[in-house]
Amino acid sequence: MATVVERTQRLAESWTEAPGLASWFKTVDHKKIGRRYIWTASLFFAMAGFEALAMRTQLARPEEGLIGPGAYNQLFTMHGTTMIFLFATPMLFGFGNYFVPLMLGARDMAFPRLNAFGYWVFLFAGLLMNASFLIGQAPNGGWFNYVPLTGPEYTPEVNIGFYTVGLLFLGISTTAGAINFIVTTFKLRAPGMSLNRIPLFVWAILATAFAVVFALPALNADNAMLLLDRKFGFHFFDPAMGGDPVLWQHLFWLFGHPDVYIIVLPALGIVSAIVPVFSRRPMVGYFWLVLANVATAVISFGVWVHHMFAVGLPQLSMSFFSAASLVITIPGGIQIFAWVATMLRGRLVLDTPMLFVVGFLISFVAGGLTGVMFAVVPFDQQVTDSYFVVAHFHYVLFVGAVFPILAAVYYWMPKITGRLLDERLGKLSFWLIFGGFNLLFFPMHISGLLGMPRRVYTYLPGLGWDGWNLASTIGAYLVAFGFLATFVNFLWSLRRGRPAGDDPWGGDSLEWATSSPPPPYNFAAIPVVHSAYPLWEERFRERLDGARGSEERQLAGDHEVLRTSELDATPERAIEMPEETIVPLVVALGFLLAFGGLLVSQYVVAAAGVPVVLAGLAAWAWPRREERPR
Amino acid sequence: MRSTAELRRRAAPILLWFAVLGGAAAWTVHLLLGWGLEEIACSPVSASPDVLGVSLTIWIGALTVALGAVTVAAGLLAYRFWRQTGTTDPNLHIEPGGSDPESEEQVRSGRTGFMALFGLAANGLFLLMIVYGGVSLLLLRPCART
Amino acid sequence: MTGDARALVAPTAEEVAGEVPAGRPTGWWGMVMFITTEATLFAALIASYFYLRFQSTPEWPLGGIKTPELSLPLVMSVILLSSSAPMAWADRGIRAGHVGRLRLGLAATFVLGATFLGLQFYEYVTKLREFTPTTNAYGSLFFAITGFHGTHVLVGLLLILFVQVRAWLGHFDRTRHLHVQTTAMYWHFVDAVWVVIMLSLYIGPHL
Amino acid sequence: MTLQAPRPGRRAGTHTTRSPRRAGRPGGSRWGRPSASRPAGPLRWAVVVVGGGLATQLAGCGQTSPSALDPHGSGADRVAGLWWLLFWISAVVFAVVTVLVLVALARRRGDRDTLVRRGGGEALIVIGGVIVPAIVLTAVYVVGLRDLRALTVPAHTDLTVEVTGHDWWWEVRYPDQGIVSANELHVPVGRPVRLLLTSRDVIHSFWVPQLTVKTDLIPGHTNTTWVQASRPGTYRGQCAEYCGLQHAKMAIFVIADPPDAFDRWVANERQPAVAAADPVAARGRLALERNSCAACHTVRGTTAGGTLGPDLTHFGSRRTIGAGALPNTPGNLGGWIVNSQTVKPGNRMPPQPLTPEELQALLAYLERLK
Repeated sequence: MATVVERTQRLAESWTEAPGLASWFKTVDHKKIGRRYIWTASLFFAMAGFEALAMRTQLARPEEGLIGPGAYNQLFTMHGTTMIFLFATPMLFGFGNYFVPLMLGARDMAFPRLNAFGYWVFLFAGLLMNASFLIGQAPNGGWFNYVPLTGPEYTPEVNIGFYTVGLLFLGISTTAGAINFIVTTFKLRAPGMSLNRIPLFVWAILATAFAVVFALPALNADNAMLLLDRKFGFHFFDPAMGGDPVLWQHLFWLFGHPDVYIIVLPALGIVSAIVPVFSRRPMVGYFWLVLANVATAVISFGVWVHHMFAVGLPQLSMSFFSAASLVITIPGGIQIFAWVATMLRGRLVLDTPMLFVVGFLISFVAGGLTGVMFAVVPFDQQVTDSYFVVAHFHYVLFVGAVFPILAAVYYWMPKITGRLLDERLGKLSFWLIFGGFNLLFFPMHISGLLGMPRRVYTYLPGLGWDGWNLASTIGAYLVAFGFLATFVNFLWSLRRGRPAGDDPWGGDSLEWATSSPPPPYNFAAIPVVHSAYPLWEERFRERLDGARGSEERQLAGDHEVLRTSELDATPERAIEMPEETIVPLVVALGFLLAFGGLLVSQYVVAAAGVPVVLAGLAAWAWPRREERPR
Repeated sequence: MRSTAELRRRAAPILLWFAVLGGAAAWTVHLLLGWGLEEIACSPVSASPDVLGVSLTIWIGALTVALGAVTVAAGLLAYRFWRQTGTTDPNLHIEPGGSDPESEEQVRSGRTGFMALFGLAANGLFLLMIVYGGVSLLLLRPCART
Repeated sequence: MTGDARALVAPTAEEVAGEVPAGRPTGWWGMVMFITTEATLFAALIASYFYLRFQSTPEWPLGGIKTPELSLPLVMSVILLSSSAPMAWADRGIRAGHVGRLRLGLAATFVLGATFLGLQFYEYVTKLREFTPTTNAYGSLFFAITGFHGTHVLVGLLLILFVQVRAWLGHFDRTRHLHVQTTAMYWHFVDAVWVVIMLSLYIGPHL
Repeated sequence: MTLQAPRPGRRAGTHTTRSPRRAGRPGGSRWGRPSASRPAGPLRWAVVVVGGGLATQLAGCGQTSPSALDPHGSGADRVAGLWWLLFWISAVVFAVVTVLVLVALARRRGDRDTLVRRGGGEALIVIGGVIVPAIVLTAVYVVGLRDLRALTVPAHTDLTVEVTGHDWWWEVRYPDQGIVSANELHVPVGRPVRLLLTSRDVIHSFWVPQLTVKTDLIPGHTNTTWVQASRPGTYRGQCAEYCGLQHAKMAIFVIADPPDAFDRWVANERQPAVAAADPVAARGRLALERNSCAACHTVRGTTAGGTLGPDLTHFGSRRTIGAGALPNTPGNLGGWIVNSQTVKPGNRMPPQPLTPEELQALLAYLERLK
């Protein structure tokens, strides 16, 4: 029998990837990939943030001449597109990548190579779309990209090509990530983690991943048809040839509304992870939160027409979607009241992560309430496409995604880096962002009610909009300073931050049962759980400590994970995990060739990508010697 | 009798999934058919507000009743499963000290009860939406537009 | 041993070698989710077809294009659907450890699938004389949907070829045949999609 | 570019009827008032903090905003009522949640060694998250449907107007009266007017917040909506669906006239363009007919018959140039004709290389086209 030290050493050798530059391109470690997602998404966030600042500066005064209409239209298009596709989802998938396996007690994602592939595709697609700025022809049709404005007749330039090709390319990454999350959650949970014991953050990621699997194809079909219209003279959206521009809208919003929840649900999952820890008690209504998560994901597919209430559809059709749009607020309310009940019946610890959660709670309620308003058809018809909508969805998306992400930065970064961020700077950052945010977006409700349409590069004075716009611009700069504070705080913490230890917050879930940062194999012994709060159970701790000294909870092979059953997480067998490899990067590069060639109409280049992809996939599927029959 | 019991045992997982997802499926059908039929009946090329000779009001009314019934059935089934398993929510209390290891049966029963309760609540939400759809039929004329 | 104790000792790869492992493998779930998302994509395309059909003029197909004739598509359907049988037979075969059945079944599936593609090519040549994707929205829909499905058949054929090569290299036996299983799942899916296309694009306009 | 108080001359037309409430205030044009006299942003922000709802209401009654909360039409009236219902429901819910959060913050704090082990507390979720919302939402749903039904296009209207969206202006046709105009829509007060909406190019959206809710103009579709103004006045609207480069400068003015004024307007508008009586105007007319103006614009009664741009037959009576981009003054018009791209970059009208004499004559002629 090997000693504990020897076993741990063998595990470390088996899971640690070789140092050096080559390994940097070959990694399949979910933690490294998760970190890359977070970093890359932060970069895109900064870009989209600066785009927003530029727009707010232009709108500070009426008839401002800082930015012309052409540039402004590119800015607001790329701001929305980047925030939604290149920041929010990848950022949350990044946290998911890092923490889902840890929270499940697993050593990696189910498909580590697919995971690496997903990151590379995300990176390439994001760079491809933003490369459009280099030639001054960024997408300019809005993130919703309505035809016929974006069709071959009215925007023949390459701007929209970056949008359609870029999003089709990016869709591969998002779909791959979603499938990976689903299978990981189904099959790699720690023994004992039956459906009713899965951490709420993982539930949120699971519901989100399912939503991606069903929602993204609608966007892909839409973009593929637009691509065919634009490049090859098809007529899907051309009313003169039997097509219909409204078809674009249906498919777009069939994706687009679930996508709102694809962004918000995992972020709400972060809130559900933080609230119990900082209320020092189990969540009141674990069941209700799971219900809310899943119900929201399902109902989100039946509300898309509320983006189209002004299109002139029959009233009865609209009423069905109005009904769903109203009822979907019930799961939202359930979550709010579950968090509040937990806070009321716990003992709060008001550290920075919780401060962001409290700020989130109050502001998110406002966004939810205006959401109810948009479900009511006549009111929606009055204020849709006005600044009231801009206010509403920033109260939902900025508050619903960015506040929880900031909370997660303060809550989880210590696990990732091993060091705590500074509390005072964190609180300063919170107050700047919280105050600045409300100054930025609350006035937009009013300018919208006063008749100001959205997506305008300027406006005339004397319509009652001037003061509200100036207030918004001031708020935007406050928010920017708030982000700067957190960024400085993070950099400072890397060197000077207080060491976090395994469990700085007294956490409840499995990521706190290992060191900070975790070893490459995450857990030496496979944990066994009995509730959704394993670390708060003494029996769990006793056993984990015991298991470290014995061999019984350790897999025989080193580079293995334990596969368990879908519903009750009973152990099935150990499975060997793949080693680091360059293949995912090669396949991603093959796709880059194919999509890049398509974008610039160099079809030889595009065709050259296909054999690269096929060869890469063949190498991917080829079994190692020890995996073949003897 | 043994064969009945055997049948029941085999049907149980399928029935449980119906109890969990029945309402969601019914609502999806209600929404897509209701919307699709109205799009067809009220399209600019349609002569009258009916589909296959049956008026839209009857279509949607019948859909509401039938799919509402499916949802209620799923809810009742969920209630039965829930009663059978009882509430064994492991997340309500944190055990202060160590206890005996759980049996697989305990884990499964807790999970089944959880799913059943989920079905019960979810079917309620979906029923609400289907009923709302029926209510709109009382207030709005088919094919009327703003 | 209590249930919990059983949970503590996880079986190793060596221990389960030689017996069929319990439970669904991760790869199986991966393929199920991939097929789910692909099926949704086809659903979106077919829904677009019906949307444009019912939104535009009562005339369908548009612009005087003839209603698709059915004899060739019916032959194609028979060929493609019958190809699922040897695929299932091959899949069952390798589960019982018969590598020969696997090779033979894959070969038969490949021949049938390739015949289908050949017929579709012939159909395209005939149709393109009458109308093209740029004729009108009907032409766009017809060629985009059938072409997208044809691409899937082609990918399926490449997969079958790949699995065939690996079958000859001895990569599969009674316990190791995940890629045979997932390829079979994909192939059956492609066949099922054809049924929907047949019903909506070919038979639909006759109703 | 000047967007100051209106020139006196603009008010001379018979159709420039101001609402009685505004008549007493000087400089009260709906679209041209300097912003300096209003309090600055931060000050307003303070008002918002005190009471957002109240501030909204005040701003809504401000004299120049096309505010949805200052309704002068039956559709907008309904929706404004709906807004206040939704607003007060929201205010109560927001207050309840905020108070609960504050109570939680004010209560006992813990530290990382604290752990509350007991369960319970789900009643708040069931009541606050399920039962109360279900009741409130049902009520909101039914009220919403009732108001939706009230917005249904009336079966019979006396007047039908076709509004067609173009990049970036509005074509307005009265098919029964034989009137073609642009960017201004005259309606009789108190009578429902049916609007048939479509687009010549991309999707636009018709939105006059004070009159009724918005409806999209979609190529290949004809949407129907209706307006019924309750008071005479000029109501500003603006394209609400992003339509490309100059989406920001695509305004439309709905002018609600008392019945007799409306009839006079119709009678005048049906006439072809006034004859060019004096020599300057005659030269202007020649300039219009001979230069590229005529390729895009129609002036009935002349040989100018282009249909790409707005009909100019009664251009002199319109309030603005370029769909609300500038007030219609000779100075502005001259600048616009010489190079409209500086005012509204990207619009479809190319710079016009006219001699100064031609330009002066053209301005004189156009100003006369009342």
